[in-house]
Amino acid sequence: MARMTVDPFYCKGCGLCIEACPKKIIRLSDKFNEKGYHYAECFDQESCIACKLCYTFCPDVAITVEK
Amino acid sequence: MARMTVDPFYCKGCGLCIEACPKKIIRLSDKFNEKGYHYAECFDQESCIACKLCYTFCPDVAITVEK
Amino acid sequence: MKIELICSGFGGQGALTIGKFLSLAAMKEGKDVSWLPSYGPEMRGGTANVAVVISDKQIASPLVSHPDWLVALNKPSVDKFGPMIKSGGLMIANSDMCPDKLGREDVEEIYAPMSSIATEIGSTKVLNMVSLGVIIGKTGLVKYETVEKDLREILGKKNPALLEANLKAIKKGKEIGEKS
Amino acid sequence: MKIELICSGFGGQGALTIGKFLSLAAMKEGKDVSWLPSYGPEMRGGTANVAVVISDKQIASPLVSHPDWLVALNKPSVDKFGPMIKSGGLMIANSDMCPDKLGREDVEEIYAPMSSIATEIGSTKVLNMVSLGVIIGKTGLVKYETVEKDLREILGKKNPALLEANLKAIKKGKEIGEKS
Amino acid sequence: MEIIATRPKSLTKAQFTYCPGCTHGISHRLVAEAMDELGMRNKTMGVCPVGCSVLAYNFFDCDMAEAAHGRAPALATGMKRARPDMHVFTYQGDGDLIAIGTAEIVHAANRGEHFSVFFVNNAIYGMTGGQMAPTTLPGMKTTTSPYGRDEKDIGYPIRACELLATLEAPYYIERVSLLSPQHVIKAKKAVYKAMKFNKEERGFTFIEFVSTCPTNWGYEPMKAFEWAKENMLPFFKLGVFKDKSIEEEGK
Amino acid sequence: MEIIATRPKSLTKAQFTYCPGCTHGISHRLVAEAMDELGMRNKTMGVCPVGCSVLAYNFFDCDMAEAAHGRAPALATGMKRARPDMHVFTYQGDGDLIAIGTAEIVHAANRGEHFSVFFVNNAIYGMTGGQMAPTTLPGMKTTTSPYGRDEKDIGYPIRACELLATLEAPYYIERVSLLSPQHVIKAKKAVYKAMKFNKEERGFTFIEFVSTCPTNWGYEPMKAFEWAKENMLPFFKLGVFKDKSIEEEGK
Amino acid sequence: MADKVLMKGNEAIAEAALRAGCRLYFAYPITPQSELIEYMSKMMPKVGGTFVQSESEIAAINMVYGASGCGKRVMTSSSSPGISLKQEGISYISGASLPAVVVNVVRGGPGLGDIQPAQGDYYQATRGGGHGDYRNIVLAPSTVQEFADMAPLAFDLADKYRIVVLILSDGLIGQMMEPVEFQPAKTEEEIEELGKQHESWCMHPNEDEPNHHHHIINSLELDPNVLSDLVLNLEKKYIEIEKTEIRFEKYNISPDNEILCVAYGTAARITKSAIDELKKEGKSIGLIRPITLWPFPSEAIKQAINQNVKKILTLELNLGQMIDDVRLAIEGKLPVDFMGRVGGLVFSPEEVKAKIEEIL
Amino acid sequence: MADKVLMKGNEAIAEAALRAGCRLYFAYPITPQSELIEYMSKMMPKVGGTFVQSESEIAAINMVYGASGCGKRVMTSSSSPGISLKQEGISYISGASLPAVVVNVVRGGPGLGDIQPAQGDYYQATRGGGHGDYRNIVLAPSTVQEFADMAPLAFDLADKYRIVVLILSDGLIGQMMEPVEFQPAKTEEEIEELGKQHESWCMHPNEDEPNHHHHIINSLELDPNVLSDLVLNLEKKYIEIEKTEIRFEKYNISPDNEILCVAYGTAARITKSAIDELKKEGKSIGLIRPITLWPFPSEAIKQAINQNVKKILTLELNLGQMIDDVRLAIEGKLPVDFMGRVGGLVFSPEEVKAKIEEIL
Ligand SMILES: Cc1ncc(C[n+]2csc(CCOP(=O)(O)OP(=O)(O)O)c2C)c(N)n1
Ligand SMILES: Cc1ncc(C[n+]2csc(CCOP(=O)(O)OP(=O)(O)O)c2C)c(N)n1
Ligand code: SF4
Ligand code: SF4
Ligand code: SF4
Ligand code: SF4
Ligand code: SF4
Ligand code: SF4
Ligand SMILES: [Mg+2]
Ligand SMILES: [Mg+2]
Repeated sequence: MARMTVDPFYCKGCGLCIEACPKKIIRLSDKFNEKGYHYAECFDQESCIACKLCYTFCPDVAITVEK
Repeated sequence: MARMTVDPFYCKGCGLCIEACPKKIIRLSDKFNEKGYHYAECFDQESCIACKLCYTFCPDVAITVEK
Repeated sequence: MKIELICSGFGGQGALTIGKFLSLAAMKEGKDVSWLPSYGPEMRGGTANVAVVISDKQIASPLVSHPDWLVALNKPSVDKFGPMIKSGGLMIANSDMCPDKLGREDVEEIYAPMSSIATEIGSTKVLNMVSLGVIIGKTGLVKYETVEKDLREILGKKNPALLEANLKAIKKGKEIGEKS
Repeated sequence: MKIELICSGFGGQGALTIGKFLSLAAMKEGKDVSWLPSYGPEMRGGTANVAVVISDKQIASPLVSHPDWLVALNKPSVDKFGPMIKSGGLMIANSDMCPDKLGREDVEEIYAPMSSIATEIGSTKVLNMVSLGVIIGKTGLVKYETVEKDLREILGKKNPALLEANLKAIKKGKEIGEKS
Repeated sequence: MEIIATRPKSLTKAQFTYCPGCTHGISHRLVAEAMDELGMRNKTMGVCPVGCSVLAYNFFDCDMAEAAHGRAPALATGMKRARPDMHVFTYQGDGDLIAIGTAEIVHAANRGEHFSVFFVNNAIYGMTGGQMAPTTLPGMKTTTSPYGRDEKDIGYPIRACELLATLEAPYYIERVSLLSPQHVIKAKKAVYKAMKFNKEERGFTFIEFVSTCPTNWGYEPMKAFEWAKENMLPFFKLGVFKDKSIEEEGK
Repeated sequence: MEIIATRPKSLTKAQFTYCPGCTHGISHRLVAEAMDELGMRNKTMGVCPVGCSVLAYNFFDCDMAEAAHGRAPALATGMKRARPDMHVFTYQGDGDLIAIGTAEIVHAANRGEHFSVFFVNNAIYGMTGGQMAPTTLPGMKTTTSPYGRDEKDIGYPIRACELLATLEAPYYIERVSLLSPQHVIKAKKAVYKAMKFNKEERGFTFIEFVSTCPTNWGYEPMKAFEWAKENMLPFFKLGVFKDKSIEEEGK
Repeated sequence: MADKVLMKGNEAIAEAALRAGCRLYFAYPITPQSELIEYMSKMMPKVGGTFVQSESEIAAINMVYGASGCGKRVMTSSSSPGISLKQEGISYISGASLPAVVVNVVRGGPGLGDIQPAQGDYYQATRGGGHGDYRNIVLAPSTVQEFADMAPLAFDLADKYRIVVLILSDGLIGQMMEPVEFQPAKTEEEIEELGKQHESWCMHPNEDEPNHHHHIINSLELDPNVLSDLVLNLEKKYIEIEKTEIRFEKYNISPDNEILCVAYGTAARITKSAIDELKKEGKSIGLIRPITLWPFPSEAIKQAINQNVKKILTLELNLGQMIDDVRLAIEGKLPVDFMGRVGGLVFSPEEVKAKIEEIL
Repeated sequence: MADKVLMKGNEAIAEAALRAGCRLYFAYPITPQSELIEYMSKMMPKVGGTFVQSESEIAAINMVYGASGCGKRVMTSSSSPGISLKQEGISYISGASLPAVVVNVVRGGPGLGDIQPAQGDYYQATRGGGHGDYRNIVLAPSTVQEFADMAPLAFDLADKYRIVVLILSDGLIGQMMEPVEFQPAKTEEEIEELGKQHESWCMHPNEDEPNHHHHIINSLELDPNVLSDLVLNLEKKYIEIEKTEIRFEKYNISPDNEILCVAYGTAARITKSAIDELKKEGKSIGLIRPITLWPFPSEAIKQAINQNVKKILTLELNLGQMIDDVRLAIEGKLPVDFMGRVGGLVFSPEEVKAKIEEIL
């Protein structure tokens, strides 16, 4: 079991994690964060394989991956 | 026939021409020039082969070679 | 006559451009104008604003601490500059992004759904032009025709589609302004 | 007591060193001293000179425009500084390289064949020390012993041969000075 | 469940001030991770450049100095010489490092100063609004090369790694890129290596990151990566240009 | 009888102010001869460095400008850009060119500026009295490396030709020496070639002269040559580092 | 074209320089000056001129040095830290008696500071931040129009006196847009002609004997006696400039002025607003606005002091620099008060008004 | 060792700096300062310190910036053109409130000028050749002894105020030998201790939470309100220094002075000679010799003016720079005369005497 979480405080909605994820389980939320960005979220934690590629590519170090 | 002459005005008596000359026909004069240097002179014009090596090596461009 | 105004919004919303077209038109109509932007890294992501002064005499200071009018394209702009508006002044705000009223009794407030109107027209980019229209309609500071002429000169050949969208937006705004 | 002197010669003749050992000895003997060299590219090939002031009071200006004494190791030095010597002053010149007399009636001139003496001693390098000796012998400005001590400290271990040559040269000069 | 990836301790809690999708953030993280992994944070001093990363002192949670434009290697020299017991790195952009700071980087490298340089090559002056950099590609339009960089008039981009590799002293020089997660994984290894050599006092280490500037290039972040792969990588070849550890360790 | 060798017209009548046996004089003559032979004197502007050759404007009989220390390539850039119809060269020492002036030479070369650089590498700061230069050899004693240059502390000498040859734009880069009449004959060809390319507007040309400084090295001129042959030539290898004419002319 | 256009100060000075015959421009980007370099990069190729983005500010000023030695109208620009880097070069250009125009769009300092408008470089500009005895003519614009007008003026002065003319602007004037009217552009023939005025000394194509010349551009002279003469010649030039080139504006100067303000550039504009307000309230405040900061309008300030004037108020966007020159001008005749802002802050007309009321 | 040694000024300041605990020195050669760097290159390794011959003056001042950020006593030196190149760095160090010592052995300018002694860098030194509002403490020695004594003083002041202290010497004081007595050398422990005073702000090894700190050395602050506070804090420091750190020498000051001379450094020495001569002739001339050029001893000059003093004579080896400060000090109370030499020339005592006699 694995879990990927995005801290909306850091996320700028650049979408790089979405591109990086091999499982394609990340999307931008409908919601805004304080800075007005649609932040990323994992919509299918079950499928996460904890490959950390999202974390690796995230320029705002907004992602935490657990396993 | 060839001729090598040194202009004492320019010569600083460094002796490079003496080293350069394959015929070994250059020496420093006993006389001083205005700056107090013993300037170079050719003591055997007859033997000069106009190879220009003295001119080539003279750092003060004091030498004229004629042929 | 001397009007000092501030146009403010997110970087990218085109607040500076509102000021530019106002100044340009006013200049063409014989006024002295000054246009002073906030600049530098604060623009990146943050709010961008411009201070515009329009006067029929020579303008000494281009700084505007207490605007006669405020054009606010987003909430932070209302928060930041709303309290500074001169008593008897005017605020024109984008109701789509400014949920709360300023609530000053001494200031007239005009709210227009600029984002919605722009989306309707088909280009979110032109939301700033709506506010420009509101100013024209409400205050008559500059003539619509002058602005249209400037826009035609600048955009006419390069981007006729954008030109039309811009003009539509201004007209829409003007209507709102005239009615307020 | 305040003596201002200039030591001058070709670069390499050691005019600056004369001044240095004089100053050093005078300092050891409780005087205030200043040693101000000419410096920079002019030294390359050209003449080098140093202005030395020795006084029993604090020295204000280290500049010497009109020396009490001149030590001239070559002709250009005589030409340049000879006319500047104060009336009643003294010139000590290297007769080997200063063919013409200064010819001032108000200045005492001592000529010593410094180059020859140095060659005799076996090191052309010590010609400057001859002049140092002449000063000591003639004027008693500093004591021979003080200079010897300094020289021993500086050269003693590093170069005993040079030390001996130096001392010989000074003594030789001293004799000449005492006789003049 | 255990956290297997999260913000390194060597980063502060501050939000980066970079544009969305800007690679400065990635290279920051790599440097911070290396500090964490090598346990160096408490003995490390970093130097920020003048450039978009000018505020990096707010992001790296170690002691930091802000240099004058281009002079980071000189500051780092002073710092390392003053505190040989600490580890030093500079973080510099392409304008900073190979335009105004050319002399400083060449000579710090040539002296073999014992610090690491992290060089973010985004082919443009990001902070000042997209002017031409010494690494701007031929034909590339910027605000000061509005007709495209004319290599006949102002020359070709400078390749810093190749240039510095002509010097004797540098210990380790590698060019990596940040243009895909796979590239980042490789880059991470290089950064770690550089900081490890740094910790071990082996000498001067230099990592160039082929990066992007979506904002001033005028591309969305992903498009910027594609553009960089197509245009920058052919000119700025990835690879190790110097690695003295290979001889030293005989591998 | 006919004069077959005498002072070139492109030299003034002034005596050089260099020390006896100093190679600055030889390189001056080579540049002047090239100007004579190519008939360039009336359309040439030279730039002097700060260094022993600071007074070269008194020696070259063409228009001359005196640069700030290290900035000759920047001056030359301004001059050539202002007067594209004229030919420009700089004449620089090692301290001038590859210490304080590192950024200027790298960038002028990188832009491929259309001028020639004559670089006198004597491994020392001559004018200021023999301090260490960026080209001072390991172990060599100077007034600021009194215990010998410690390459572990301050690095190895910089090889300017190799460094500049990593750039795309330079047209012709060669290192020659002035350590014997034979070397000088070779050097003359290189100088001529550089000035010819200059006249033909081919691009940036760069000649390094491995030279001597008898005064500050503390050797007699001939001994200085021997020392240089033994010590400098192994480190500063003579040769052509770049010559685009070969491709261009298909030879 | 005598039509007014709406333009940023940075762009207006660039356009005006081109019209004044500037065909060589070398610079390095820096905020808040970058629009100037960007404008030049766009327009220089169109007028057949040369723009080189140099590797640094140092390279830029030395490129200027080289180009100016060829007698051409040449310019560079930067903002505060970049201008500091140019000091050695400016000293050289001054020592070599070359004409050049340098624009400083001042920002907040010291150090990296910030990028907001400031006047903290007054000392550097007027006292020579470089080494040795030299002076630059310093022009301080207070509107975009004036900024633009200073380009032809600066080039003319530079050419006339073979001197560096520094235009000391700031981030506010550089970044703001105002209507501006340009002088007609010089034709290529006129520009050619301008170059010819320098033919007696500048580097240019040569002839064979007997007309062969050998022009030397330099600031070195190892003989102190000769160098002294050269510097004394510079001094003569400076004295001449002090006699003839002082420029200033009088604003609301009248016999009933109670306070005399002295301010330049942006600070002066804001002061004018305050003076206008106070006038409405019946208070008479005069302003001398130096347009040339060097030579400084000392005489004008002295003359503006009348019996009613109780105080002088110097207003600057710094800790107080021009105040030295004001004090020197009035020689202790009156107390000199100061109002300043630093760090890129700009005082508002209201604040100035309050200050004046306080000291009235 | 309290014995006197005979030493060149350049070497004496180097030795004194080492004794004062300077263990880091970065510089680039230039005449007439090179003996300083040569002495350091020889002695630094012996005391376990660091000397790096930097690639340029710019690199040197930025190495100083880095080392000073670590709280260490660090120095650089140069001569005029090299000091111009350091202006940006000095502005940064000042903006970052770091201690540092900079020595300028002034030569003739402007430009490349010559290498003879001069005082043409007074403006640059006292007004800040760099950008923005900042001040450096400026010390001007007039003997080799004083030059040496200024090293410990400079480091102490730099540490105390976290400020750049500039020692403004010249080629004459740098090149001449005079007897000099050194203060005892600080021990390694004392030097260590000195560093500790800066631990609250400087970069140094760190700890883990909760005591983890994060020291930042910088001069950047993008928010003008915050930057303004920083600059106003600098100003407070400057005001404090103006109150407490003024240093000057009174020479022959007495109630019957007819002329009051003001001169510093080399010019002051020569003036003293002239005053001594005139004293013999029964003429009473006083001299105020500023030792700190900034802060400037204005009050001392004012106080030295008595009823007999008819004129002030400012003597400088330049076109007249300190004269501004003299004029500012006396606020128009007396005419201020000037005697100067430029280009590396130095007036002789006889010439000064003649000048004084002329204006008496
Ligand atoms: C002396 C000086 N010159 C110029 C500047 C302006 N400036 C600030 S950042 C910068 C360039 C930044 O580009 P780069 O180094 O590539 O970093 P990036 O922003 O792209 O990461 C410039 C020119 C300055 N601050 N100081
Ligand atoms: C800005 C500046 N820094 C330093 C100097 C002093 N300086 C004059 S020449 C020189 C070095 C000369 O060495 P090099 O370039 O090798 O020429 P060489 O004399 O050996 O021919 C130096 C450091 C200077 N004039 N200006
Ligand atoms: S860890 Fe891998 S699988 Fe999980 S969300 Fe991130 S990229 Fe996708
Ligand atoms: S990569 Fe990071 S910043 Fe970008 S959208 Fe994903 S979580 Fe947010
Ligand atoms: S080489 Fe030239 S300078 Fe040297 S001795 Fe011969 S002629 Fe004279
Ligand atoms: S030309 Fe040749 S042979 Fe004749 S003197 Fe010169 S070197 Fe000797
Ligand atoms: S401007 Fe470019 S480099 Fe700077 S933060 Fe934005 S994307 Fe990154
Ligand atoms: S010092 Fe050296 S380089 Fe300079 S002229 Fe003398 S020998 Fe030549
Ligand atoms: Mg960049
Ligand atoms: Mg050299």
